[in-house]
Amino acid sequence: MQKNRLTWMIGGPQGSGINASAEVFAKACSRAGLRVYANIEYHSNIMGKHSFYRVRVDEEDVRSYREQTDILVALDHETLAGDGDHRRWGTHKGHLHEVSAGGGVIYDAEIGFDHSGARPGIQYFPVPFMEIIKKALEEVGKGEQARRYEVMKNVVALGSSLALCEFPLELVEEVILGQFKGKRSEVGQLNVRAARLAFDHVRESFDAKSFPYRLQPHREPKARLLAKGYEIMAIAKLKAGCHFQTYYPISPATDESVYLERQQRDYDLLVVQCEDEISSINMAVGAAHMGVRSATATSGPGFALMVEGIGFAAITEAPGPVIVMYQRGGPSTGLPTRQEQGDLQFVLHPAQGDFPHVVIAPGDLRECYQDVFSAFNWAEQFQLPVIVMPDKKLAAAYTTIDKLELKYDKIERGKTFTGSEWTPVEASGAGFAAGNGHAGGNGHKAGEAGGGVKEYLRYAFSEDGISPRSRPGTPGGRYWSTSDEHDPDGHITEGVGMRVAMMHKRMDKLPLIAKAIPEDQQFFLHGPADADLTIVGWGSTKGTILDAIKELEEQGKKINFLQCRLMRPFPAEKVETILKKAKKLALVEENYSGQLGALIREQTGVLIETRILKFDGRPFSQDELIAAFEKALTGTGVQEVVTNVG
Amino acid sequence: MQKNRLTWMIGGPQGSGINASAEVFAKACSRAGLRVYANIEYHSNIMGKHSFYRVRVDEEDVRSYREQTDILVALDHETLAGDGDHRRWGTHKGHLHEVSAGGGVIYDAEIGFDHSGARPGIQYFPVPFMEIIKKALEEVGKGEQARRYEVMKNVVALGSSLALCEFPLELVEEVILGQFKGKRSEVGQLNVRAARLAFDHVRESFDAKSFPYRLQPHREPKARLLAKGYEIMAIAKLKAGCHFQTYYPISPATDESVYLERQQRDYDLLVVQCEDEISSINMAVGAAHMGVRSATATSGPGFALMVEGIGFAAITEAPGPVIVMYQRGGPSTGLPTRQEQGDLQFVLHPAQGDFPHVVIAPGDLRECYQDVFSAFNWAEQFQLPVIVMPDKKLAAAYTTIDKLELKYDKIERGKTFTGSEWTPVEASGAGFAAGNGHAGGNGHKAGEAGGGVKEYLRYAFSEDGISPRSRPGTPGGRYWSTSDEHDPDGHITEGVGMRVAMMHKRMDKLPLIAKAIPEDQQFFLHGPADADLTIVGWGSTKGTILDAIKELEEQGKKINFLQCRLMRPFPAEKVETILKKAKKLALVEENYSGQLGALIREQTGVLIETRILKFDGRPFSQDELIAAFEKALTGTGVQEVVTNVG
Amino acid sequence: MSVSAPVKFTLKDYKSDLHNDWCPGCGDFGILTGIQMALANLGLDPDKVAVFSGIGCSGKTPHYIKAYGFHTLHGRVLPVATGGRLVNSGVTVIALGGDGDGYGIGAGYFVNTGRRNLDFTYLVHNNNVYGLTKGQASPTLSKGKKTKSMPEQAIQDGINPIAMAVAAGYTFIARAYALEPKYLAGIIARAIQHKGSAVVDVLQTCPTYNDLYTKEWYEGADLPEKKSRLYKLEEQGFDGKVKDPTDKQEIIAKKAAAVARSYEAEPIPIGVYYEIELPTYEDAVNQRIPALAEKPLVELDTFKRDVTPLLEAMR
Amino acid sequence: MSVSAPVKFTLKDYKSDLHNDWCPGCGDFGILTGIQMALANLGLDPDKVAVFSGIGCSGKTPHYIKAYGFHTLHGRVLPVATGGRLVNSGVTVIALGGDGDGYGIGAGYFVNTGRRNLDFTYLVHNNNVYGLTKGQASPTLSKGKKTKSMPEQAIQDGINPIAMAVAAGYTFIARAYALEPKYLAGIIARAIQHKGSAVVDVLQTCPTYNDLYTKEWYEGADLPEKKSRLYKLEEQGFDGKVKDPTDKQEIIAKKAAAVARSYEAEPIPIGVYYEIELPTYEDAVNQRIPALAEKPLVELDTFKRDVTPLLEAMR
Ligand SMILES: Cc1ncc(C[n+]2csc(CCOP(=O)(O)OP(=O)(O)O)c2C)c(N)n1
Ligand SMILES: Cc1ncc(C[n+]2csc(CCOP(=O)(O)OP(=O)(O)O)c2C)c(N)n1
Ligand code: SF4
Ligand code: SF4
Ligand SMILES: [Mg+2]
Ligand SMILES: [Mg+2]
Repeated sequence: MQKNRLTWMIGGPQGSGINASAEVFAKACSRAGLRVYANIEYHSNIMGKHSFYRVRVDEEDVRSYREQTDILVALDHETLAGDGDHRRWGTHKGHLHEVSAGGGVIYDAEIGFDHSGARPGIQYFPVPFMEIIKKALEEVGKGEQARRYEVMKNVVALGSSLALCEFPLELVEEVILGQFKGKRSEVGQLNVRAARLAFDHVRESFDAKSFPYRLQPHREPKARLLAKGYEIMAIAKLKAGCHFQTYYPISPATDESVYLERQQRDYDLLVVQCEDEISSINMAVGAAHMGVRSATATSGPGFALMVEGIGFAAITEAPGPVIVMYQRGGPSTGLPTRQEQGDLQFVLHPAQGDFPHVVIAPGDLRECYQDVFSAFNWAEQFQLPVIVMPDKKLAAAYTTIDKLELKYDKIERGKTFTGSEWTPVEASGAGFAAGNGHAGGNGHKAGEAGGGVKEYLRYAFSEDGISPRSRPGTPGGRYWSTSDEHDPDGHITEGVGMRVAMMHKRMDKLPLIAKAIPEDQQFFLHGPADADLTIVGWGSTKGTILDAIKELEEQGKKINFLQCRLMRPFPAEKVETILKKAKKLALVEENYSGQLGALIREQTGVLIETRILKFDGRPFSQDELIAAFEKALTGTGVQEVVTNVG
Repeated sequence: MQKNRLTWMIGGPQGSGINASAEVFAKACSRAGLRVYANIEYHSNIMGKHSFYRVRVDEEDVRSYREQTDILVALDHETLAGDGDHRRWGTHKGHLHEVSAGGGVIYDAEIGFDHSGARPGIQYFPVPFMEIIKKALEEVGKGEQARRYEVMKNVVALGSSLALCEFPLELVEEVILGQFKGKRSEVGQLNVRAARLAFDHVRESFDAKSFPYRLQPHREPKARLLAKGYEIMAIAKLKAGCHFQTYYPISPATDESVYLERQQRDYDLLVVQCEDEISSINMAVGAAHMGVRSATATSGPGFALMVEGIGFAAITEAPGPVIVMYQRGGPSTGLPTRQEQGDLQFVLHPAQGDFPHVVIAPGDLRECYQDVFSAFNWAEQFQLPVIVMPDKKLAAAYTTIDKLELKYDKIERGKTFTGSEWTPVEASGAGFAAGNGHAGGNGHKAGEAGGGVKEYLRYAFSEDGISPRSRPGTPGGRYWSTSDEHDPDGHITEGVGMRVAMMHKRMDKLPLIAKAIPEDQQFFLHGPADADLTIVGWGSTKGTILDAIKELEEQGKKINFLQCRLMRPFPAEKVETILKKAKKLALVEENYSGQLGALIREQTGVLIETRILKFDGRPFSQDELIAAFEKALTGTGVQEVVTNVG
Repeated sequence: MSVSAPVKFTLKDYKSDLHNDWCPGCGDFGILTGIQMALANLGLDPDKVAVFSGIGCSGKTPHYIKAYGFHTLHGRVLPVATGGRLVNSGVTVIALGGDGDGYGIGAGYFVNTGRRNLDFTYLVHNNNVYGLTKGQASPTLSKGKKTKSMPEQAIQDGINPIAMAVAAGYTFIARAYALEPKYLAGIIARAIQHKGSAVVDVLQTCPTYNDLYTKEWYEGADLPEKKSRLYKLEEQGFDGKVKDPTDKQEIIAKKAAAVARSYEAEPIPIGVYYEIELPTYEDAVNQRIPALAEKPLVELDTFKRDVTPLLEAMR
Repeated sequence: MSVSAPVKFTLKDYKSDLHNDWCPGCGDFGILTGIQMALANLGLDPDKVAVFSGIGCSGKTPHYIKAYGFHTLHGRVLPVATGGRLVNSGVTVIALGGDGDGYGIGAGYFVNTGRRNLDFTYLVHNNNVYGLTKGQASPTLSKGKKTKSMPEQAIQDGINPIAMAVAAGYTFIARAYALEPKYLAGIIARAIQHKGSAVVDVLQTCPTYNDLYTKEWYEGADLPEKKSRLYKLEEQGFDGKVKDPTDKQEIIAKKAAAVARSYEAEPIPIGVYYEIELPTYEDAVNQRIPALAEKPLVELDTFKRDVTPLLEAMR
């Protein structure tokens, strides 16, 4: 019996609102207890260029896309035929070839596409989109305004599609109505009506009943969340108590900040749109020093402007900020709205000199939630900048998750100076004692304002390697800080002994962090220990890798997956052990040079020769990885994967 | 018989002009046919902080400093006693302890130092500096103006010193007079006179004859150059035909640009002081695209602002710029005037995404000259940014070199479009042919302005991997360029096929470059192939390593030195072979984490466990490396070296 | 850039065949036309013109113009164009970009470029929003305003580009309106012909995201009786040109007048706010490097230099 | 920052014991004293004051002041100070730095910070040179001038900080002279008390590198008969303060007047050029986040948030 799953796609010019229909459909399916993986591909353009939204629905968990589409809805000619007819170097050949055997193509009868002679073996359903909209409008006496309601093509697309796959239209209607509340409910009704008319039209004009691809709601629907990565990132920041977020618009990072901007009133969070990323990072550093939980978000080009500020945060031991760095297609401006994992090496060495920072790359929404939450703890406990590295796929893919939970949910603010504990003078110089008692120090000597017989030194050396931080405004907590090398009191020094001690003070935090972070948050070996092939990867490819492995498992193939998550400090020993135990290794990355591969070799000496790389700005499909893993099981070498669909 | 060598040092507050006397002495010695290695240590401060200048003179080549000073001249108390008396965390303990057994300490009698009870076993020569200056002035009737001539303490220091070591005062006088030409010659005479009076005073007041450390001119003097690295860098740029240099002041890079600024009139070179480094790099990129040989110079903090522009240059295939990146103590503002090799990993991955660039690190002045010269060729031949990485030591150390010569002295400007050669349409799309003939291209079709039946495409794919570049203003050479991914005509594309082709087009330049660069410019194995210990290092430590090896050789120890010079593209195979052949390896770097070690392991898998690291902001002394190599011959592990002098 | 080529090129000679992907009705179309008309009027050879742009919707402009086109980085168009212009004075340089690009992230370059009086032209597409990133407030949107896609109203004051330009030292400062391409073209032509740094702030509509300052708003369609919200300075007899560049008092007066006008909000003055003939950066550079008076730097042969004198000084 | 603490601190309470390493006679000493006097006059608790600086000789100032001291990055002091101020309105924030730091590399932040009217004070040490990098021209050195260590004369025009500040939107704009610490202290005190963004351009001597604008020059020692090259605006009855902040015409007039004065070269006006009381950034932020009206952001408990409503919206 055919499984209860379907892939549906809608394509059209940007600005025509295909997002709306795809997301309505996705939500309806999720509410019906089905699993959804929906992803959009679009240009760095506001209106007119080709974009498409693919919604994969299944009863089992899905974390990636398949290349076959069962129902394709085309709002324009390009969606079917590609752009070779009007671009010198065509960028795609349209989506017809992706339609499953016997699958359906619903297209707007107005776009002048003639399917006689088009690809055989699939079904074509020309639908008069505007006529249907007009009809719906006429019923409320607005017939002549049809053009103003063009965006309703999206509900027509939905209605027509459901007529084929038989998914209950009511569920979709419910979602639509939920989106048009209050005085806009009239519009909602209008949309529902149009969807219904489209549904009826297809039922009447075509033999829809015989359509082979169908989708039913789950027998016992389970309430799930349907979310995008940027939303989860934002919620994680709220959950972590983040007070302050700075940003400068840039795809695909902007959405997180705009989402947070909307929550300012309800959650006492301040979001500032800055003049550029240099300002974003430095405002965030200033805020962190002032004692709040501070964060920012950006992507490659913006991060390139933040590097100076990251070194500044590190040498001044600022308790943050947390930087969410959304990777996109590079280099330079590159492919602003496309996928790539091309920034790892850059983020690992983001500025001059040796300094400590943390870099972690979550692999799915749950990990995004946990890692961003934990990042704020690490930033304050260890007083350094923490970088969380998702990418466009994680930010934008719309997927179902069972409820959002934190495995490690404690808030840790680290050592702080409250006026009671003073730095024991003996300890304030580590080997230098408290210095020789001459000028210097923050001046809080016995009896002075702020009291206490000892003094507070912001950069004092201490047993556990961390100096308590003081919040400006705290009586007696006064200190200096500088981006130059400094003494325990924060004044500039160029002395060799103090320099070496301060370098150790800062760099020795890395081993401390490695100890503090739970192992399962550093890396994870998914699947059987004794697999024939061990896939090594990171970040958003996780879902695709697991989906591919699952399918191959069903074919009896034994593959496991080493997911690297904590990139700095890197768990070298443990990863090395796993790699050396593996029968065969294959690296999976969405970049040109295999940047994780380089890190792994640098840290463990292990060279992974079999590499499955993709750098065309699109994520791997499940199919691509299945094929690549099969090859990898037998052969060795580099496999460059290039998208064949979309 | 005692060798003809001497180490002389002068210390005093910044701004007191110790540079003058040290450099006069160095020049006199160089002219006398002796070899000189002179280095200064100073604070990021304009006046008052402790600085010292050490001049090492020898008949044989010297490329580093020794820790023992034979004659120490102190213009202030701190030079002798350190700053522990007025700083809470003292930064140094003065230089007395560095004086060789029986060596001499000349100090200004006015500084209130009492040497009775000071370190025994060395000789003290209190000299009334101001009295001597006064005397010289009185002879020309300016006795009362003494205070205005305080800076003459420097010649007094010289005169007094020569009285001890017996180096002919005439040679020094000649240099002084050479510096005061024309109407300033009177001042010159005054200085010469003061030096002479100081000389006589010491001869009369002390038993100078018995002073054990002496220096004679070379029997047959050989004319050599005495230069600093920044001067050589600047001259190399002139020699390479550089048209345009941008800069923003930053130590230790500023000197190069100021030197070039002085040459503008004579050499038709335009130097622009920009508002910041973002402007410096982008002006330089714009200029390179416009067809000139373009360059800039900076150090870590400035480079942190240039990374965005470097990615831009790379994706637009700009024929430059050449960036001379002078390393200094990091992180962040760090130790602005001190030594470090801490920026290698940053410069290797300077921006988002994968893109090609060249990184080379010269080890001495000759290599600075060659590498900067070659850099302009590579930039134009391969159309990418080239980074040359010296450091503060190379920039500022004042050393003798036999004449400056280029082994590879050909100017190569790479493929250019002159209006005659058109991109064969067939080749303009690599697999995409010329596209499908639709809109696009630079519009120069048959018969159109610029003529020719074919067209010019700036980013055409070609057999040898390089597209001819066109200089804006060239008839028919019109093109577009963008920091986004693009088609052969320079218009934006997001198509997967073209994206992949363009990534290869850019990245495939790296192997081409590796082929083009002579092997001896990529790396060099100094010394016997069958050594018991192979030192691995890079950059300015070269001279110190060779000096240390030389001394150990004399003790019969067999050590060779693998100097890595080309960092990207890295000659992995050949270096790996050498490393694997080596009996024992030891890494030498002036940074905390062993950044070359990381690169080597990433590229070859070889982990160098024995590491000799220094990161206190001072270069290695020859003594430190001798001791470290002796340890390395027997033991394994990390040796952290901390400066004991200065 | 003073030019005197015979007019032998027509509008179409400046139009690239590339499919344009701006939104229907975008003010950028007007600016594109304005540039092309100006180039045609001046009869500049497309092969002798280089157009530099920043990143944004506006940044795509060079791709639609037949000329050397450099689509650079966000906020960095001025340094890149400056470098290009400095080394090749034989090419007419036009820089352009969005208001976010030029007055926000690029503000530091806007200011410091004004100090040079380099002979080039800078056009700012002022649409009050960050178009390409979907409609956030740009630096020209004033406090309290809220366009379509903003969750909250602007919390910072808008910038005054004209006053900024005066303070920065631009020697030709004008404002025009994107949907009046003819007038715009005239201003752009004057800007190109002006010897020195010319900046033109072009009021641009963004039908997609800017629902405050729309075509209708500029036309005053909402007013009791429809009346344009723009007026031309020259029509009110305002003359921003300094007659005697050596007269400090006149300069101060003209600058103060320009600044005063720049704060008029409704109606908004368009036209030339300030203009003065002063020695250019090129003039100063040529004094420093006499050879540049003959040819552009890019054409000087710098490959036969004799550095021995410099080496001799090291002996 | 309006303050009303009883004066209970004396000058020495603001002096750190750190050995000062500025050159003898540096104007920075005067500025340091001016700041300390102002703090003492206002009786601000050193533990409630945070001084932020850029990089340069001037950047070392916070180390010599007993207060929370942040010696940040070159050209980035305004963003860092802004972040600090925004999250902790309980602390008085003073930002300062060199003229290169603030008007050159930091120009973009100088401009964009002016748009916010954040309640803080910014002092610029204007010595016409890059001191710490050994005397290159700073953005305030005008064209044709050449100080000691410059190989060639300045080839770009100097910036006009006052006019820039007006255009950028600062609400308190003044100029003072480093070697008149008492007067300077008075201006700084007013700047700190001003509710909104205050900027003070402090003319500073650099005896080591600036041989043009020396103490003697400012005192006019070289003039036929010695006469200061500075005059106080108020002494000429100039009043830069806007009486009615709702009166657009008055604002425009006062701004134009300030700009006009800012171009006077000899004698140079010092004192307050422009002043206006307007709602601050903090006011706007408090409307957005009512809780901030009670306490500073840093004191709000943000750790008990219930995000379920947001999750529910995802069902
Ligand atoms: C360093 C950097 N930060 C952010 C971006 C993202 N970005 C692209 S265009 C743009 C702003 C566009 O606004 P504007 O400059 O006004 O141009 P418009 O689109 O309105 O014409 C931004 C922020 C970028 N490309 N580079
Ligand atoms: C990004 C960066 N570029 C350059 C420098 C080097 N630098 C240090 S101070 C300074 C300029 C100092 O001039 P100014 O800001 O006027 O301060 P002053 O020393 O005159 O007080 C420069 C360029 C730096 N620290 N960081
Ligand atoms: S978003 Fe606005 S500026 Fe951008 S193309 Fe569309 S209309 Fe024009
Ligand atoms: S160089 Fe100038 S600014 Fe710097 S400390 Fe010395 S006198 Fe002051
Ligand atoms: Mg805009
Ligand atoms: Mg200065």
